[in-house]
Amino acid sequence: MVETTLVEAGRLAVLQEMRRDPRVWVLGEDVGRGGLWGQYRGMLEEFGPERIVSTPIAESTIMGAGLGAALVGTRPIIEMRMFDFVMCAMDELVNQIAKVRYMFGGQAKPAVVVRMPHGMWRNSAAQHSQMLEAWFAHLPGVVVVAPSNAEDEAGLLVSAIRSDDPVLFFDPKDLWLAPGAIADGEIAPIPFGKARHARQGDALTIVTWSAIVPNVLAAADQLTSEGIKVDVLDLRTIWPWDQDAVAASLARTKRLLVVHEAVEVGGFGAEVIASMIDRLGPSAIKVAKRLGAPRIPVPFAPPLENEVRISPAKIVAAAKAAMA
Amino acid sequence: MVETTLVEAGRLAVLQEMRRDPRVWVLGEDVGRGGLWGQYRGMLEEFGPERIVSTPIAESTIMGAGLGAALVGTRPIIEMRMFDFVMCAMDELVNQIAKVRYMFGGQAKPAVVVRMPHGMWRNSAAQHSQMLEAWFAHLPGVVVVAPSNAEDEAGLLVSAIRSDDPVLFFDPKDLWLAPGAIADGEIAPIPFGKARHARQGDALTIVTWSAIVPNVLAAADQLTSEGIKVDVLDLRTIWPWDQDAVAASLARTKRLLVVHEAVEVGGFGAEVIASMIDRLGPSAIKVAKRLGAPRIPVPFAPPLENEVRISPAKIVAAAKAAMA
Amino acid sequence: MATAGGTPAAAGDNLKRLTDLYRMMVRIRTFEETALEAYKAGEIPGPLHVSFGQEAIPSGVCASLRTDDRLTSNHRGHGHALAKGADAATMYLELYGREGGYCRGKGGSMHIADFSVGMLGANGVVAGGLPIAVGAAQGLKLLKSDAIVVCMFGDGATNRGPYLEALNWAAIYTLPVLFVCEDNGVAAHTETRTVTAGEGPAARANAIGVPAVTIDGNDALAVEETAARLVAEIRAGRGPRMIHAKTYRWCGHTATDAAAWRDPKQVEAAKTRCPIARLKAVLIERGVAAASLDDISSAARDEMQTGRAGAHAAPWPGMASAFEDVQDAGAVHG
Amino acid sequence: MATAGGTPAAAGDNLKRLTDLYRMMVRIRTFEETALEAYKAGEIPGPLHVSFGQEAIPSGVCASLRTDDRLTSNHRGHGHALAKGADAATMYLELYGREGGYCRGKGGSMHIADFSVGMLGANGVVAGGLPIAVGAAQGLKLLKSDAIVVCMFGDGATNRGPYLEALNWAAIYTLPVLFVCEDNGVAAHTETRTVTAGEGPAARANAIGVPAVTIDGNDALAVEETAARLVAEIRAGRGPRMIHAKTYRWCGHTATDAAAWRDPKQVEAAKTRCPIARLKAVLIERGVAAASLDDISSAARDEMQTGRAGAHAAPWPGMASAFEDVQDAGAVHG
Ligand SMILES: Cc1ncc(C[n+]2csc(CCOP(=O)(O)OP(=O)(O)O)c2C)c(N)n1
Ligand SMILES: Cc1ncc(C[n+]2csc(CCOP(=O)(O)OP(=O)(O)O)c2C)c(N)n1
Ligand SMILES: [Mg+2]
Ligand SMILES: [Mg+2]
Repeated sequence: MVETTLVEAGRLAVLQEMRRDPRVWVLGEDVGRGGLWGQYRGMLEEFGPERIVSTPIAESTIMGAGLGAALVGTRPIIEMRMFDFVMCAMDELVNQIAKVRYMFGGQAKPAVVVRMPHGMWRNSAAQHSQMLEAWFAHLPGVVVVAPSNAEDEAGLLVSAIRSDDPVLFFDPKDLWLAPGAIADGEIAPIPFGKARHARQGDALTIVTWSAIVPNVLAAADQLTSEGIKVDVLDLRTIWPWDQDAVAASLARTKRLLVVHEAVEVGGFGAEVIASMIDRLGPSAIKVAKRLGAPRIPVPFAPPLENEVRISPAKIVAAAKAAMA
Repeated sequence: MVETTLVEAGRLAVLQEMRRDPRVWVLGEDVGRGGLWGQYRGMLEEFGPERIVSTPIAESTIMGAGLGAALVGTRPIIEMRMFDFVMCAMDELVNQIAKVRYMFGGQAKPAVVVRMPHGMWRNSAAQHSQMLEAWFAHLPGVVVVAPSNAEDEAGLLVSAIRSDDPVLFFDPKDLWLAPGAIADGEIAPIPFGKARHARQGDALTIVTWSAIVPNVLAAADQLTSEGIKVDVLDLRTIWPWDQDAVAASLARTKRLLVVHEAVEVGGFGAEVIASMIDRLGPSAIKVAKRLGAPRIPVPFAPPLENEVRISPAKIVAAAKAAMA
Repeated sequence: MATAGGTPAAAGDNLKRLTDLYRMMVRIRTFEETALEAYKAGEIPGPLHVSFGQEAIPSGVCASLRTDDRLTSNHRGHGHALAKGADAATMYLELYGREGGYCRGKGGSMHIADFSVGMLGANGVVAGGLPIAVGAAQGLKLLKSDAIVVCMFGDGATNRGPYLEALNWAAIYTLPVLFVCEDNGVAAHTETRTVTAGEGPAARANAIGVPAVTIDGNDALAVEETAARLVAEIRAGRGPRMIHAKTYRWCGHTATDAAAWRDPKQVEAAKTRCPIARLKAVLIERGVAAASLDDISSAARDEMQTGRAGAHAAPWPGMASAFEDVQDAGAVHG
Repeated sequence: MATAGGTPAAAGDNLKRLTDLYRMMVRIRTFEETALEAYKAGEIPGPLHVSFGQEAIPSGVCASLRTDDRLTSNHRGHGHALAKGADAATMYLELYGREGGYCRGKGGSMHIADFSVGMLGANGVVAGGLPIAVGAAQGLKLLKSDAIVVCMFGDGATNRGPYLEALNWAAIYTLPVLFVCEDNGVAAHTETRTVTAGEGPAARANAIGVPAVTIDGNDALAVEETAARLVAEIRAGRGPRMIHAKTYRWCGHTATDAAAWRDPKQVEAAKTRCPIARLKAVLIERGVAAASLDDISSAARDEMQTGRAGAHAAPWPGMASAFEDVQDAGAVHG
């Protein structure tokens, strides 16, 4: 294994795929200067300005141009800088990218990766902290990826770049610098729809993904130290998602807790619960709970922001409540 | 009661409120020619071009200008023509309208009504048929209204126009011409968050809203004729939504079916189920199911579109399955 | 910019080329007349946007294109598709929502695409094609192709943000794009001049950095000549260009729209400037036999009637196809 | 359009007015120097965008505004807020995220607003303020107010769609808006000229229908004089106007950005064109005593140090406030 950070793992994945396939290229603001977090550091030098394209501030066209370029056979990585700015490009994403293949009866191959660093990040306030990944599980035509660590970032990015589907790739921006490790040598693709079984236990199934995963693991470890062993499934991709793994875990634990950073109301946690209730029947489950943010915009002041964040302590408390 | 259509009921509500309050005005494409469906028929003549403002095709600015005008104390009705085009104005809706009051610590009063005719409509295909109301229940800062009949259209529109909150008003465009009736005289506001108890029964609770309601009622009537009496709750507003009414019904029936026209995966039906499971516990519920569209874009060809539509027959079948 | 006048002589003496241009216009007109009839007969579902009076623009522009050149279109795209080389019968199948249609019945009139001839799709969102067009051009450039991209849109689209963004984009990356604004003076039910400030689409394009020329879009020869010149410049790597083609749409916004607010006199006046009649007069003046032009018309009628009848008789798509073409990973099944 | 040269004489001999202008620039500079110090000391959380070198623009523009005129701002808005009349101490409270801040600690630097002086808010989205500004102007017009709206944005914003849409909007409805483009040549880490085609912001505005003038944004008197003239035209009902003010930002994009890619010589050269130093020279030439200018500086330092210290000592907002100001119907509670 090679020690690295999440941001660097992603960079190495892009680097590998750009070396492998000359049709892969990157467009977005400031990518020629390495990207806002160094995700593309050094790439302009290696690939030149036709494959590492620094763009104007023009999100609609960054997104739409990526689609157009895919329609002629290239494989763009559309860098959106922060998820919040994707709101400036929703027509291109929702009405065009997600639908062209279907509307045109299969003629179009919208093989784009849309990278959208999301979530809370150092008191960035309401317009730079959103997590709306749940929206896109509800949107036909797209794959939704939300990794939580360096290894998954790299392996899922490789899969995303090689996929013919449009892949919405939610980089967890609060974890850019989280230390991690990736395998030596070539980065292998990680399949979509396979959860990572991050902790093993029979007391409770915790389903989670993206930036909150480290907190869930910290909580799980604390619970273990108190003698409560929980199963933790990091979904990694929320469309498709690993229903089999969750159902299998639930068959043992009978107790479900879904933890996400996003607002609880209408979040993907509701989908996980409704699907499992449907699949297993209410009588097969003793408890099914969610832990997410309150339905408020993300505030700026550190203590208020902390109120919205899902801390390990909150997760421990929710897990214990689910065991009661 | 006065016999009328849903579109006319909405028109009368706007008319009443514009006569009552000179700060209320309308902006959107073609509104000076009555709007695409006659929602604003005759209003240019009465109120003039400063209050019935026909705009360029510029959704970002239609939405954003509405907000700006609210910030100086007017009360705009932002007509978006079709929900799908809201995708061109998502920054203004999601990052600005929904957040200004909070971000500015309460200084801003974004008292806008955003009218967004949504849903399937006569083989309009993927870019003119979407229902994504679930997204906005997940978005802090907004009220989400989705009426299903003339009376609710009128009463909820009056409430929306008088509300200081931003209200996302989903007109059910397939039902524009559905006949209905409204009370004589002044149209009274209908409060947000109160479901309409549309059918009474103890066998099953059906929760629904918007364009699919007539089909649910047809199904309920058929079930009644077969001796199965179901409770039907038309939520009318999905944020806030009437959790008490649903819980009370479920306490009697123990069986829940949520029916919506939108895609089932990640739809608001999941929220209804997850909330009720949380509130009542899985053991208090025998069955909790959803019936929504498959996760595919809306196809054009009539037989394929019908495959996506939720027919009364499908609802009857789902209800019977939930009773098994 | 100056208005480029197209004189018949300047367009060259190639009668075959002019006749082909004429044929394409007649085919577009006849295609849409036939579609409108079928629509009124209740055979075609969904919205239908026809373009009577605007046929010179796609016909003239596409005359200079190669099959591997790409084109993005808008909601009013039948003429664009035909001119780019799409097959009328397959288009009818799509309009009818039948098996074998261009989109397997999943798109309809507003989403016709034929990637095999470079037609990258109509679009239900005004200005939706602009970002796609510039991206397609960027992709082609990356692939070292010398194909170009034509981007068709209406005057209404020039008030939406993507007009600024996409033109700027094409200019800064020196992309091979021909922007074509079909200015019929109206956007849905609103006269565009009432919601458009400044000197109009060409002035905006020039200021953004895309050289633009305003022409009479009802003069097929002027369109053809201008397009030929600009396509050559673009293919030579000189960057994007724009044609602002003035025209008039005889009909309402959709097949069900009578455009009752319009003064009928305006429409009658416009019909006297019919691009097909104008080119017909030129051809006859140049000695083409009236009978051979009639043949073109009757061939078009046959082609379209056959297409219509075939579509009307064709089977619906199988139910399984509703679940196909969504996505590979995470696809659902019916 | 021509570049308007502002000569000191043309700006009038009102020394008080010039001194006020100078004082505002000094206050903005000192506010941000102090904020940056606090940021580096770890006292201020979140992103911080300072505007060293650009102070003449908000100061000059706002000199002609009334309190009931409105202003929309962008991510780099401290100067805009101060010039519009916001209180420095309350701004510091917000930067620190404390109780009593303009946004009750919920917004931070990027969302400062003071509706009581017509400051309708900074904005975290580039070009986000443009549609809001034109709508505010439309609302004021409907209310028969003669207040106007100033819309501040950077050169980077002129490549986003709302630039086209909002300018067109203001022009067609003859709205009272003064657009002000603070052109510092850079958008985040990219030099704007590398991603902007054509003749730039003013040419685009003129083509869209908003008369625009390009000026030296480091010449406070030119800014003040131009704004005074345009504000008068706008208030007289003549419709929107634009100022394209050229300037240079000495610092990186955010407080943590060293802008290492930039040639330090460029920055040094820019500092020689410091707008504050330039106006200071004019004032001294006109006989203002150096000591009284020093007084302005030390008063500003006192004001800002007091504000900073007050904010640093202020309590955090109560936890309940996290759940307030969301919405009335359907509000959730902590
Ligand atoms: C973004 C968006 N807004 C509104 C519409 C509804 N609409 C469809 S066509 C049209 C008018 C377009 O006018 P123009 O671009 O001039 O094309 P024309 O119809 O005249 O050919 C409108 C408003 C849409 N499809 N997309
Ligand atoms: C829509 C959007 N895209 C990208 C960003 C990230 N961003 C913040 S400021 C900025 C540069 C803005 O440049 P300019 O408008 O010239 O203002 P300046 O920072 O130079 O004052 C960028 C790209 C954003 N906030 N919003
Ligand atoms: Mg038009
Ligand atoms: Mg700048």
